Amino acid sequence: MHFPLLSSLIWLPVIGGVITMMVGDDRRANVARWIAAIVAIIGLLLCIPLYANFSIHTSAMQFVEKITWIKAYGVNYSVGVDGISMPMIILTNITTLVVVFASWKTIRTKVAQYMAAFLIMQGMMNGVFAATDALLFYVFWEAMLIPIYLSIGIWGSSNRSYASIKFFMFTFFGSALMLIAILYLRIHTDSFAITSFYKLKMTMAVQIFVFIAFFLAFAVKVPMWPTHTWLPDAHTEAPAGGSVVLAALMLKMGVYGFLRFSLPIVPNACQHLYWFMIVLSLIAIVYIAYIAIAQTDMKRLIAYSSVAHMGFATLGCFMIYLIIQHTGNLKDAYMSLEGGMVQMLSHAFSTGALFVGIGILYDKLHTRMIGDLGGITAKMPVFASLMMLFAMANVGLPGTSGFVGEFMVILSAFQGSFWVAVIAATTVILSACYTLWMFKRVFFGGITNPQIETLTDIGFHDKVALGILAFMVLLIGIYPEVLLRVFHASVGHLLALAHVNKLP
Amino acid sequence: MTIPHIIEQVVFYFSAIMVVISGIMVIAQRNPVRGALALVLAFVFSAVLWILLESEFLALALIFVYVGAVMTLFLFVVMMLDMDIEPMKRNFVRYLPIGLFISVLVLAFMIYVVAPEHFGLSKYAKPLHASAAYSNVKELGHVLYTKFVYPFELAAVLLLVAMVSAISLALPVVRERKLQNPAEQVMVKREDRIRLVNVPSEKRID
Amino acid sequence: MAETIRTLSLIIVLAPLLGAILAGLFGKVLGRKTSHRVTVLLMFVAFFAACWVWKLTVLDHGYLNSVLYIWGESGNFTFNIGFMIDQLTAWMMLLVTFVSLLVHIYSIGYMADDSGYQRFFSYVSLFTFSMLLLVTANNFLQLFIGWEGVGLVSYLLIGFWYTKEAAIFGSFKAFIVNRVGDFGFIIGIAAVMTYFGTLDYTTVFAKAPALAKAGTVLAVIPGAPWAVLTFICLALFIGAMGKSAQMPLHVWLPESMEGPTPISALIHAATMVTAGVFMVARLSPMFELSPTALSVVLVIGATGALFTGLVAFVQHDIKRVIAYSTLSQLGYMMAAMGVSAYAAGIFHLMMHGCFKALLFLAAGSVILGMHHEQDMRKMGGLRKYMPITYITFLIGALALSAIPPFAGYYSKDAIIEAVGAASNIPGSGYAYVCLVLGAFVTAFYIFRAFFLTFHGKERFSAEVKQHVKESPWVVWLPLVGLAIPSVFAGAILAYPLLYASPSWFGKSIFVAKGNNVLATLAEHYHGWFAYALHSVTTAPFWAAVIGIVSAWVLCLLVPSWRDVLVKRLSWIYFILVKKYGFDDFNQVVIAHGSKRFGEFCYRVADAKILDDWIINGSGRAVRFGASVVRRLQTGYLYHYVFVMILGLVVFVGWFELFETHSVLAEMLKSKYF
Amino acid sequence: MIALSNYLILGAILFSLSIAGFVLNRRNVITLLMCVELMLLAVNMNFIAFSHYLNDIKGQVFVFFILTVAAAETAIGLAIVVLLYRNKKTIDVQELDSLKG
Repeated sequence: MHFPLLSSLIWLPVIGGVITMMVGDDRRANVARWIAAIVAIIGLLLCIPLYANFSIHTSAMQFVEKITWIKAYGVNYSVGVDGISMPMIILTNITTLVVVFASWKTIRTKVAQYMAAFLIMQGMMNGVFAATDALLFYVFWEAMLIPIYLSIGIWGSSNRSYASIKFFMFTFFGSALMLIAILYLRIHTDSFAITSFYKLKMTMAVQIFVFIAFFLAFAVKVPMWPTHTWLPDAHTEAPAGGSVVLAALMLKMGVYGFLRFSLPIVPNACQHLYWFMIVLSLIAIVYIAYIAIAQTDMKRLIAYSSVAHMGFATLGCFMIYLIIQHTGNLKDAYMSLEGGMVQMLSHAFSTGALFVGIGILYDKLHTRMIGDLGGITAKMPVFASLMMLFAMANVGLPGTSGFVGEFMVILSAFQGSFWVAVIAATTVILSACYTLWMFKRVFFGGITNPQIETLTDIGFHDKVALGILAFMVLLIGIYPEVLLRVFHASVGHLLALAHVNKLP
Repeated sequence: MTIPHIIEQVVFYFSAIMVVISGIMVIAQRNPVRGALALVLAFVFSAVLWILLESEFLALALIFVYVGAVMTLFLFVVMMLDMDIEPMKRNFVRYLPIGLFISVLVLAFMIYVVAPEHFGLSKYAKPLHASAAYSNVKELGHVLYTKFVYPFELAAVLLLVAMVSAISLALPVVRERKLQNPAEQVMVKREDRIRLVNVPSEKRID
Repeated sequence: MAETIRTLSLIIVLAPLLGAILAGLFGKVLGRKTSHRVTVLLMFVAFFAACWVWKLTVLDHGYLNSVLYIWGESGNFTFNIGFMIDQLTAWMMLLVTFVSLLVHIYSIGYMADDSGYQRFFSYVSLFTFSMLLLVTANNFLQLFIGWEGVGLVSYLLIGFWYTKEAAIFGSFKAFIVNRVGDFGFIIGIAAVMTYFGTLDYTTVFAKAPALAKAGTVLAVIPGAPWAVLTFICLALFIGAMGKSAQMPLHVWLPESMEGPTPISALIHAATMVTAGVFMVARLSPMFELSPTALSVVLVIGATGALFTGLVAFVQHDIKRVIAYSTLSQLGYMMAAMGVSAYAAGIFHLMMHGCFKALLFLAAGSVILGMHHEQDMRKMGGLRKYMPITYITFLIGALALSAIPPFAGYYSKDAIIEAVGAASNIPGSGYAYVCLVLGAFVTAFYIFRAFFLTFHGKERFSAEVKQHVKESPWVVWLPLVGLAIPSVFAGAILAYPLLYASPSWFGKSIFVAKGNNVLATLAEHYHGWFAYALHSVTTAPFWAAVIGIVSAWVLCLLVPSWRDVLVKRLSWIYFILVKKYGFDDFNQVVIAHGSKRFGEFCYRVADAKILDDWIINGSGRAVRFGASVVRRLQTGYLYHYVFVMILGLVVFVGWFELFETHSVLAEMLKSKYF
Repeated sequence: MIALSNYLILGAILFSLSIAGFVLNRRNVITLLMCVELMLLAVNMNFIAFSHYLNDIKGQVFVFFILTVAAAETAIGLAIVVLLYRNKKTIDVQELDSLKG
């Protein structure tokens, strides 16, 4: 019996969150902050053995733990990670630490509850990515909604109740259908283990229904056009930490779901409907980018750019069918899938950092409107330099993480179809347009607003938060193999599963 | 037909008719005190029927617990609440047809189901009377404390909870201390504290 | 030897990066003086190492192609970071480190009183690093990384004075236009990956002929297949057009002049903008296989060479004149690429790097002397105040106008003759005419600028006059440093680079058998002096002379003719002032159009139809339905009970009356009853 | 001999009487509670009859628990009625419509 690493990663933050909540009063806000920081740091430290002891040569689940949970229905508390979920868990823990530090100064009311919400969310997120039992997955998936819903509803800005309800309705609508699909699969396999779902043979009609049920759950989370409209509202109203978690983690759950459920469980339906997913991804990449150009609110702009960037992740996931159809070689499709996954992680870092930055500005200036700002570089040079780095990562400049995913997806898309690659590559221009346009207006130019005159540069905690993200952005940008090597075995396994003929 | 059987039938039909009559009185009485008393009557005759069915313990429990405790509680409450009975009479006639219709419909269905062709003597003969040594209390106690001991304990807990909640619900809240409410103090608006009064100026005294 | 080259290359590439990190992250701690000392020292180290590498490769025929580390691996594909050091790379490294070193030194004086001093040095060093990454690449990925890296630093440096509206607009425009080029570039790389399965130069080059022979086609539009190599070359060339500012993606370069002048010299004249030219030369084994692509390169290059030069006629800003001149010269280089005279193009690139940097730095010296005044109409007669600047500017102007025996003559004349000799390529006739006319245009605009600045009446105010003086030594030293190669390098290097066989480029440039125009020219080359004398019999020389003379006439002798000309040819003047309408077109149609389209998408499609009608609409529909159904909720207990009972009755009735195998019937049959 | 169906029919009559009570009663909540008691009585009657005729003690155990629950329900129900009266000064069902949508 080895040390239950994954369970610690799931439950330690939850316990930490409960302890933080018990601190209660805002008079002891600093105590709450420090407890939260310590718990988050322990979470991150636990990731070190996770990465170090992870074997990159196998696609099997590692660090497996299995306890019977509800015997009568065959539900197990079973967790484990493979090359797809392990990076996501590390991402979760990094993000939480960033959120704790980024919220250190900006959150002043109900601090303990705020920190607790994010710690509990961290635990739930780890659970989502580690669960190998479908019902356990579903439980974590839904449980995680509660803290984020509360964080928008309580610490959000003026229109928060609309945004939080909209967010909740959207995501819940999708996941209800997912539950139906899971139950259907459970009835026919007699087991809740996700791996047993992989073996179930289904007719095409059934596969398509299961696909649609999963699709709605995951597409809302990603979010894919046209289910994306909750995202700008949720981002705009959420506090900085909430935005970071939304962008960095929540959206990833959608793509993770596609990888874990849709592709291996209903491969024939995916093969049948891949063009549909590709079209939606391309719409997200181009159309949403144009929408981002028209934004006047920084958070909204970044939110739309998230949708566009996640379009690459989904494109990478479903491009595999087109590539293999074209070249007939499974190995050619690796790059597409891995590119999509790198894009997911890199988007988490760059967009998360941009949201932290906007949160800092909002805290100081109480506006998110691009038109109200200008010339911030003069007053906050360190902050501006860091933001420039993240903006460039958002643009997809080589040397930053944003480049790796886009590059790999475009390159592999070309193997499948010339026009898909061309349309996807327009992001090279469009992302530069909206990101740098915003950057130019906010950070450069003369000081337009007397309040900006009074600004001072960011403090220690913000530097830590942004510094962690900057390190990750550069690390993945300069040496992506550190990430890619983790993927290979699992991606190969997934690709094989995604091409099994499961028609009876 | 032997004598005991005739007695049994007489007792059954008499009690059954009395139960039905007192049931009608329960729903038709305008005065709730009388209604409660009618209900007591229904319970008493039900107990008779249950004894006929050889479940002595429950029959007695019905009298002790229901008539003795629960119905007394009802009467207490009815009398404690000072209700005027007069306005409550209205609309009784108006709803009578629909009420009768529904209840007759339900009754018809039920009798259709439990009619003698399904549950008659030809199907279920009356079981033999128990021997004199048979003790219903002992028999019931035996299963209650062995097989059904967990539900029994739960029932006990349920009663406790019911008692606590009834007390806490009905206990009048007495504000003994004068407390500050900081939230209220902070949220106070100007209008809550200041009232501008337009005082007419006094007439000049010439 | 390979090991030495590898070590040296690492030093060359990493020294500027180290400088950038030191000056950038620790600039505050180090202070101004230490910052510039550190970066200059590291730059000098890089330059020295570059010289050494030059010796090892060009003279000793060393060669290196090695992988530094595996950047990423995915399925069948491997991405490396590695060096390919051959003669072409060595020359480029030499040029880049040389100009960069001088610009570093120059900036000590030029940026002396700027508040962003350390930041500036950090950027310049970072730029050098990226540029070196670009030229040392042994694969397309690293090429692209360097390519984007220089783009980024260019963006940062154009917008260096970030409070200046024109500067940040210029930087934004530069980045976006470059991105348009990168769009083509990345598609080209994707095509390379798809058809070659790797991004490493050597493998790609080795496989290219087979691919060309196989006649693989790519159906871009169904029914109109393209040869794959042509497609790849053209897509990559779009990237080159962006970076090397070829028409119609040239619009960003004039705007980039809003940056500090040393930057204009280093990035927007000597090095970065020539990256496209370098790329085409580097990829010569691919371009050689696609005559279509070469023709396109030739025509676009030649068009740029003439027409952008013309715009310089009507510019008043001294830096803009030189910027348009850069555009024009880049056109020459591209034209050389188009006729497979890669060596001539690269040779011109290097010479141009020297004399154009010289011109920019000299212009910067003038601007510094005039206290950041760039309008030539407010200059004049500076000759006696700034003698060193005057002479060096003159040398640069002569070199640019290709007057023998200055450096520009040997490179530019070779290009024009090569284009003239390569009559078999479609478009070469048109290109030749453009280039010869271009020689006149070049000479005219640069001497117009020269006369307006240094000769004639002093048109500046008395206040300025008081402190006009020669710039400090850190400023003029680099001028001299650049003036020396501008005079002599052409004569010295022409033979070994262009006509010798094997030339100093060795095998780093590939020219197909039938395309070798330089070999035909070599037959007529008999030493540098004879070649210089030979000039009097050629059209370009006389075109240049006429250009100089007419500039003299119009600027100094009879200035009134200028106004007559403007009046007579007012429509041409209008077109030139409007720069052929590219800027207006971009601004109105593309920039505005995109914004309008985006707003339409947002306000109508997204916010109105999707969000308001469909999503909030479904919410409203539920609310409306609820408001109707709500009336059932009377709040009366007996209503609820009534409905409950009714439901029970209906339920039981349903089973009893309509279901033949009703649940109750089943129950009745079961063993309990 | 009394057939099982007689007891069941008596239970049914009691049950439908209490239903009629629910529908007809527009008066006070207490009468409603009494109707509930009547309904439970009907149910209990069935249980005991079945228990007797099938000779299975479990039916009586059920009745035992139903009595327990009914007692608890009455206690809480009456407490609520008292509370209701204290707050609203009425227990007239026609005036208790705070659930109105």
